Amino acid sequence: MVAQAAPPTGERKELDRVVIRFAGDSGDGMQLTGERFTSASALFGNDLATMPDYPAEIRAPAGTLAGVSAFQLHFSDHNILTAGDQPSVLVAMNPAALKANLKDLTQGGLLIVNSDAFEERNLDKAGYATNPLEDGSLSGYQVYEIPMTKLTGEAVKETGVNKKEAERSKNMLALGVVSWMYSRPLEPTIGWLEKKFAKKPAIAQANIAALKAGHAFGETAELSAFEVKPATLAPGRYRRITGNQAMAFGLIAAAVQAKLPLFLGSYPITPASDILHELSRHKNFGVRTVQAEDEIAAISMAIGASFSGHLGVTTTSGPGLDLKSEALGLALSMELPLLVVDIQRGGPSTGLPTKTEQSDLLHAMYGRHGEAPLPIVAAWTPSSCFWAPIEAARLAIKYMTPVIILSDGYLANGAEPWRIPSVSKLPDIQVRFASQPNAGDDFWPFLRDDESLARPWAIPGTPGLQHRVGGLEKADGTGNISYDPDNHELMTLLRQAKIKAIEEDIDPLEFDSDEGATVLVLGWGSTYGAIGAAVRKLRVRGKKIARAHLKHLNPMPKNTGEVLARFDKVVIPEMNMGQLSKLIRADFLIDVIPINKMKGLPFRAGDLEEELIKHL
Amino acid sequence: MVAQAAPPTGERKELDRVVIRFAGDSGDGMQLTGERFTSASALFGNDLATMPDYPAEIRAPAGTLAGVSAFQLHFSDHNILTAGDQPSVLVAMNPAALKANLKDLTQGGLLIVNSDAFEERNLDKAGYATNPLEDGSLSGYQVYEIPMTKLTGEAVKETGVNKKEAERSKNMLALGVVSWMYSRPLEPTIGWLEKKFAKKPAIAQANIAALKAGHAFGETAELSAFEVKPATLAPGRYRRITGNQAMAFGLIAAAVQAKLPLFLGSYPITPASDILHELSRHKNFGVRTVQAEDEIAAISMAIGASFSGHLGVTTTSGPGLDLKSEALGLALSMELPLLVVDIQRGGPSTGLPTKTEQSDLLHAMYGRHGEAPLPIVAAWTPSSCFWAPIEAARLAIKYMTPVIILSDGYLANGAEPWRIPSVSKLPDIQVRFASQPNAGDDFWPFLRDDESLARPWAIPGTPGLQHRVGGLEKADGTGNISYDPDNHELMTLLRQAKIKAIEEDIDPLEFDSDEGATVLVLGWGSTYGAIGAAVRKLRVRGKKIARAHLKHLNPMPKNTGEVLARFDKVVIPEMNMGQLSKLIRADFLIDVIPINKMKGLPFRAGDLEEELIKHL
Amino acid sequence: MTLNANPGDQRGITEASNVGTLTRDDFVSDQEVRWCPGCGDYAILAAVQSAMPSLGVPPEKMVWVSGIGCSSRFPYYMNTYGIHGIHGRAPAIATGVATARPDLQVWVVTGDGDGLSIGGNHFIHALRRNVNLKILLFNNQIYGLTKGQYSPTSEKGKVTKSTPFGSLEHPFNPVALALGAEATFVARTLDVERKHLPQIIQRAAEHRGSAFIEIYQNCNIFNDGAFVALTGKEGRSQNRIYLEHGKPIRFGAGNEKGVRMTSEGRAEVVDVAEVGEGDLLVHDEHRDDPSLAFALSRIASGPSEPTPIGVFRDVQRPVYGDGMEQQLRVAAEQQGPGDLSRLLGSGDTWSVD
Amino acid sequence: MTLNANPGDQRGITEASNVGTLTRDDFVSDQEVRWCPGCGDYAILAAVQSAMPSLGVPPEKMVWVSGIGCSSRFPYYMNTYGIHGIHGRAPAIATGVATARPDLQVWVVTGDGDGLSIGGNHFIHALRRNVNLKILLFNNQIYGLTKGQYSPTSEKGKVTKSTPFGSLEHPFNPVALALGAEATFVARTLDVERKHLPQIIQRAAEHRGSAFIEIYQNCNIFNDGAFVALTGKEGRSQNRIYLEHGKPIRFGAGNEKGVRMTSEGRAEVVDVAEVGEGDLLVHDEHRDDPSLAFALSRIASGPSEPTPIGVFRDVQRPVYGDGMEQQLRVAAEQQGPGDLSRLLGSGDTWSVD
Ligand SMILES: Cc1ncc(C[n+]2csc(CCOP(=O)(O)OP(=O)(O)O)c2C)c(N)n1
Ligand SMILES: Cc1ncc(C[n+]2csc(CCOP(=O)(O)OP(=O)(O)O)c2C)c(N)n1
Ligand code: SF4
Ligand code: SF4
Ligand SMILES: [Mg+2]
Ligand SMILES: [Mg+2]
Repeated sequence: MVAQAAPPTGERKELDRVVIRFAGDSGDGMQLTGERFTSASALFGNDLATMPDYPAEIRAPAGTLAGVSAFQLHFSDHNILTAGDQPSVLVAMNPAALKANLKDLTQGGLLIVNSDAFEERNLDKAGYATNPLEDGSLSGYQVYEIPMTKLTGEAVKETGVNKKEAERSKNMLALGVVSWMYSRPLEPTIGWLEKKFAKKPAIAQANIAALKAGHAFGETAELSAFEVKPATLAPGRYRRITGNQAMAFGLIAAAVQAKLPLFLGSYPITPASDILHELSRHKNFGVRTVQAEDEIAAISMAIGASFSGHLGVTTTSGPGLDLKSEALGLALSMELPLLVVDIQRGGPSTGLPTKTEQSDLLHAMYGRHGEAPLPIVAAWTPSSCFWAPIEAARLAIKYMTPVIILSDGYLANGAEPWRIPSVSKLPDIQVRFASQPNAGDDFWPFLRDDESLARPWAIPGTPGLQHRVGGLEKADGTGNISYDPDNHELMTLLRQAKIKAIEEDIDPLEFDSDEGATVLVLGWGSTYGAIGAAVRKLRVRGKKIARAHLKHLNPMPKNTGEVLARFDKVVIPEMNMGQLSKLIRADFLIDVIPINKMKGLPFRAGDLEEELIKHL
Repeated sequence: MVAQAAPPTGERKELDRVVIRFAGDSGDGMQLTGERFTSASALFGNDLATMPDYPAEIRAPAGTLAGVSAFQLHFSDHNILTAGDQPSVLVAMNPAALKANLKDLTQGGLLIVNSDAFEERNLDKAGYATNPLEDGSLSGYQVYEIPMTKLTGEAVKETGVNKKEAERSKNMLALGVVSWMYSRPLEPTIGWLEKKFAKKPAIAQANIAALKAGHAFGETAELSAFEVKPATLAPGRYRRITGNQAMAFGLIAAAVQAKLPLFLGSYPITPASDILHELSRHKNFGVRTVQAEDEIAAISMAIGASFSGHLGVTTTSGPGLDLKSEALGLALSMELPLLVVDIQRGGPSTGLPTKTEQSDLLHAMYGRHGEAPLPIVAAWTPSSCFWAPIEAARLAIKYMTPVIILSDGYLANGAEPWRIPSVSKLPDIQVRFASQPNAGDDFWPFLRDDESLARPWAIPGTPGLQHRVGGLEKADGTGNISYDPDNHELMTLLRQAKIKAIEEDIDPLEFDSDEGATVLVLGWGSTYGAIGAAVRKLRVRGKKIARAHLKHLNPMPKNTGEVLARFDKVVIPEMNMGQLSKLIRADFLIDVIPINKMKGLPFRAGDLEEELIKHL
Repeated sequence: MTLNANPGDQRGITEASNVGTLTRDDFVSDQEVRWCPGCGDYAILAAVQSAMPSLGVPPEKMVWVSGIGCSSRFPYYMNTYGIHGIHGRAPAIATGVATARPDLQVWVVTGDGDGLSIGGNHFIHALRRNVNLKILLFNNQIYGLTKGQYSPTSEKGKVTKSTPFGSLEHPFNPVALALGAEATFVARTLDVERKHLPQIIQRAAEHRGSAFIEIYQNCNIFNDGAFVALTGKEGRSQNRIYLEHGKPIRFGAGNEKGVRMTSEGRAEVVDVAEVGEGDLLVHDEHRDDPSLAFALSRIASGPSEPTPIGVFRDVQRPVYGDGMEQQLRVAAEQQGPGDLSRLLGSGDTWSVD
Repeated sequence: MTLNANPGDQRGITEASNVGTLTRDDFVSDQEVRWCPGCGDYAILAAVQSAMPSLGVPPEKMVWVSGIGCSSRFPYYMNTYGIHGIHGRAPAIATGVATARPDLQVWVVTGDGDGLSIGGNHFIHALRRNVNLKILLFNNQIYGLTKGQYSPTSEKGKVTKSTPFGSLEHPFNPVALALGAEATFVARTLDVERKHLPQIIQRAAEHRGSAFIEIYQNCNIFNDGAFVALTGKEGRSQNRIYLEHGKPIRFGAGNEKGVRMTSEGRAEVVDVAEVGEGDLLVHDEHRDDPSLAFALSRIASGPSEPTPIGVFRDVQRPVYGDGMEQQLRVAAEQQGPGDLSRLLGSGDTWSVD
């Protein structure tokens, strides 16, 4: 091993935070390596946030740029908000991984490479004319060249695994190295490997041997050693959770709190499929999941289930949401509760399926023919994906309406520590199925509650309440088909009034303002972390600024206008061309300042800081 | 016959305009009667506008309210703009027709009823407890009770038709009556009947006999007789045209002007089906029409045709537009010309299929996931449905983009006289298929024109220009799949910039203002006539007012902001909850005053006048 | 925290007590029936309503689901729970109902356009999954509601509003399509079959799993007489080939015709006198292999020649919804009923004090 | 104003001159192939590209259309015109291409999810219409691109990401479905069939109308070994039943097995020694009645037992696009080429001076 810049020796250097990125070929197990390191960091007590970066769709041939898979982790001794702008440490398992990721590494950052992989064939595939380990192009970084393949091969010799399997363990060697550098315990990973490969003990042993070898190598070679102290988090029990997992848990929790069976009709699509996968595993909660033939069938099935008294849910991403438009209008017209989860990704069309974007907001607002208003809630952190379906279910059931839940690829796949909520503190969701005629001896399916304007939910099996509903306009009250012009206007207004009624029932918009701040940063969705981090940085620089984050997009909280009016300028950062900006402009006639990014990637706090300061 | 108020005798009274409505059972042939009377009026030289009112969807049992079909005609000796607010003459063929339509008849209006139909069974079915012809409830009107069934029976005796066929001719008797009253010639109708029933001469004879009998009856019974002089229209050759017919002709004209074959992929849906029907008849123009298995297939086929060098078109209404969302995003991402025609109807969901509404504007703007901007043009009168596809095709081809064309049920089925345009004056649409490599020896399908930002259109069959396109993000220039963040941002901006570029290429917003007017009425789509008539009435009353009408909704004409800024108030009447209002507010931060109607019916000029005056 | 039970159970809904005393009127809603006078839909409605009492299912335990079309108005006239859905999606909506609530009897009414044009995919998938649905397809070989365009079952060359020069499309044979899509119960009947139709309804109701019935229905406004070869005076005896399980297939005024299977597996019409009775094909609804049923479905290329009527196939296969319930039950037994606290606290956790 | 001609003609495009000298390289694009190493898609791509030169169609006259899925990346690798469409819609997009431009040869590549799940409806309608398309369905019995959910062809009980307790769905038999949907050309082959696959491609190309080829394709990442019964060492001879027109159907290492038709029209596997050669079914691709082909499709319930490989059916029926051209031609002949002035001025007109 030749380290071009000599590593410091001796005591561990204390750091307040580290952003590390593991990058390698799709087959190199980088996601797993990142996950394990994250787990260890979480158990150690750091605050953290992660961001996987999958290669696009299909596994490209090994060694190519298209096949690079990466996982970024930000861990710290204090509360953090994002997965970090730029890694300060990059682990690159091959030339392609280096090429694809080096531009993000901070100047002077630490670069750990598998030097064995820097051979001609791989350099070629990555498009390197000369070997970067030799041509001086890495002089701006601290480089650790480690012959990982060789070291691994030696370490696993005893275990009797074949060459391919040995090769596959080199990610554990890398993990061992960084575990030593950041003093992460190996035990949790060892335990995990033993469990995972319980049926293939040789493989377990090989992986463990590689892990230990990496650790030993770190120590022997006297690599830089750092320490990131545990963060002071609110007391409680914690776990790590991704957005999609939280969404699945939130859906189950919503059903449990409403005492309804959960019914998911879904069709696989990136990055939403994991919600289907997770929910499919919890059959003991009475969760029914149907993988439908397409997205139209998926929502249609959920509508059938809702009509029958289940909490009907459908999960998808942009292209699927397009296809659900018509049926969503039906659910709205039938005034049935229904949750539609959209995990946004880069569009339009197939777009960038594995990348993130916030570009379905206006589609969620207006993407149906006719006047078809619907409530919209949006998650803002991975763990808030737990809140979103519970809140959405509460509104859907209370107001008898479909609700759209927006998340995005960044939240869906990103992870953070989550203080496990106490079930007893979850909101109770009241369901009152109709059981009696409500109009003399008759049952009128569209006789509304005065306050919520909800119609009664009468489910099949209830004697005497038989009724028929559909998408034709119906008379308010009786629910009979009606072509009466005045009734249509009334129903159109009532459907809108329902949304308006929700204003009274949701939390006001909170804002956090420095004394005397004149600029408000308004956000929604997954920009939460980046905005928070940028605002924090600005405050550290002594700037006065305010921020607020919308969790309800339709209706917006009642005090939204009032909050906006307190400030001279409203700046809205979005990962789109300014969709919330459009809504705010139209609703409040404020000349907001949009900051837009359409790169399929979250904002970097640092970039946002620089953009924001222009307006302070 | 007993006329409760004695009809004036003697000379014909001159009227400047008449609004007449024919109403009867679905089986009574009211649409046909109305059409014939309209034709005669057109040939006579009146200006006119019509509005059919079909019963909802399924033929209800004869004699019921649900089965009533009506046709309204406004004809005049001067230029008119709408089919009239309220009929001054109502022809009611049975009690249900009377009941459904009487509320619209002007006070003191003329009511012509088939008294034979006012028997117990029919009165029951219509829900009349007593016979309105006898209970004095019609005293506010001039009533002509004519035993049409009996008169018809007698008139057709000679022709040897059976009873059922005789009964069917009574609409011609009614037509004869009103033809006498308004001095319309019978000859065109006689000629038309002879042609239509060429193969069933007995039926032709029966109808003609009934027609003549009605005319004779009018004369003998000395019914009121009126005269509406021909209008002074611009010189030229005229025909009557409905919106859907004009749309079909416009599509053919666009294809002819572009020298492209026309390809229609469509799925039947009210009120758009007639465009499919009409286009299916013109195969000698090389028009290919495919009735697809659904709306998704319809647009997909059109995309395939566009890729292959045809002018791809798909026609639909709201529910179909929902279904097309995803494929529309594909066409946009592939940057192919494509016309999507949406004949709006009452929504949401199945809604009011036979009624009109303007409620798909925001859906057209935003109804696709991702950032997916598209040009939108809107027709404003039945005959302007000819302009819309020509303009849309011009933009689609020049800028290589799908274009949405909005019309609505009122325009689609309404008719007006149309000065037949000279083909030589139609715009020429330039198509330049790529024929050569454009990047050295290579062909780059996304190498753009500097000005229009259009990519080249290279069609299969052209040697050397083979290329592949799809919905994944592609590198600007080469068109290769690209996951590059910067490229995605660039492409997103370019797709938007294309729309912006169109601003320079469309007519500015015209406005028509009284000297010193401070209020602008801004409209789009089919409100054109009602707004025009209301403004005219206000001006007659000495009010100062201005009006403007948007034909391009995206982008709006470049001078739109400037025009709006000239006025203190901008009032926007729409048959929705304020969709253009939202766009104008967001784009120009103007606190516009919306006037909304969601009754499935066009505005009445009179009502609009009263609403507008509040703001003057 | 306990397993979320069936919402039916939650509401204390169990078998209604009045099942034995049900009458036709219990299934008739208060809505005015609105089809064109003379439409075949009236006869189907009457036949269906007459069959209902004997099924032993009270109206509140039935759900009728439809799409859009004249035929799809059907649910409004049934005094049961009902959904008038959107065009083509009834089988999917009904799959949701049936899978969520196996205690309900779920019927789908669809048309040849609704079920086979826009809704073709949901149709074949519902059959494949063997969802516990009964699908009645009113085949009038035309789009009625949109006023007369051809449909996927219209004969080639048909002149309609959208095909003024004749359609160019070869039609589906709905029975063959259903069999190709793995249907477990497939039958055909006619609107005018006052006795046969209710019998088939009854058979479908008894079949656990998806049951598909094609009902030839006359649209007297836009496609009058489409089935006259089967319904005309002589057609009844000459062209309706009644399929009866276990019996040789014979038809004709004097039963003089029959159906024989050729050595290449084709079902062909023969003169009984010529081939002898022993050579006739004996119908077997219950064959696991659908080839027999398929061959029968190909005897007629359309309702203009001798056409089989009756049950083509009726076999047992696991029902989608039943399998689902089974998995829920097993999961609850093995893992215990869902415990939310445990779920949220699953995986690696750590404490901060 | 003249008839709008084919845009191909407009551009002066006629048969390319180099048809005779085409090589495989003419059909290979410059795009890097990006499937998982070992994926069956590579073999199919190689086989297809090798078959292309002999079809006599230059690359610029071909359009390859796909949906979304691993398999649907195929068009990128063909140096022809191509559309990578949206999920499930390839047959519809391709119908547009083929109907607009009968001068082109149009190929569709789809997967079991793309073609039979979301795209099932377009699939059956394209076959019914007999559009001039060649549809290659890469059946790997899994969703590859979305990382391993079961598909409509996965066997029941399959444990996948979305069915951790086993899937509950009875799969489609794509060949049977296609036959039920009136397909005129139906065949099956395997990714590993280096010779058979190009032959079948050739046959499909020669068939005028829609041709459907099911290609069993190994997804070595998410469903490795799904076809091992046919591709394993012994599977090849023991379980692949090659269909050859006009020949008795025999298979097995020593040709000791055969297929016989039972008297109820079922195709069954028999020992030749037991039944005698004379009793074997002689394959006939060209039977108008699809019952024979259908019966053959039911021999195997999945690729885990003796399974027919080859052309099940190949019959002639009018082609949708040809009919369309014919109508245009007749209309232009009878009414004269379209005259816009005359069109606009048609119907009742009047003059105002
Ligand atoms: C998405 C959508 N597309 C089109 C329509 C228009 N539409 C309503 S019913 C129908 C076809 C009806 O035909 P069929 O299913 O045969 O029923 P029938 O009226 O003949 O009983 C169509 C095309 C619609 N309502 N929704
Ligand atoms: C509308 C829509 N829904 C879902 C998806 C996600 N998706 C992409 S490919 C695919 C299935 C792929 O399976 P298959 O067709 O069998 O192809 P394979 O990858 O196995 O070749 C799915 C569900 C999508 N792209 N678009
Ligand atoms: S249009 Fe035809 S199918 Fe529809 S109600 Fe009338 S007769 Fe029946
Ligand atoms: S996931 Fe499967 S089908 Fe897709 S490329 Fe990889 S091996 Fe092939
Ligand atoms: Mg029909
Ligand atoms: Mg697959």
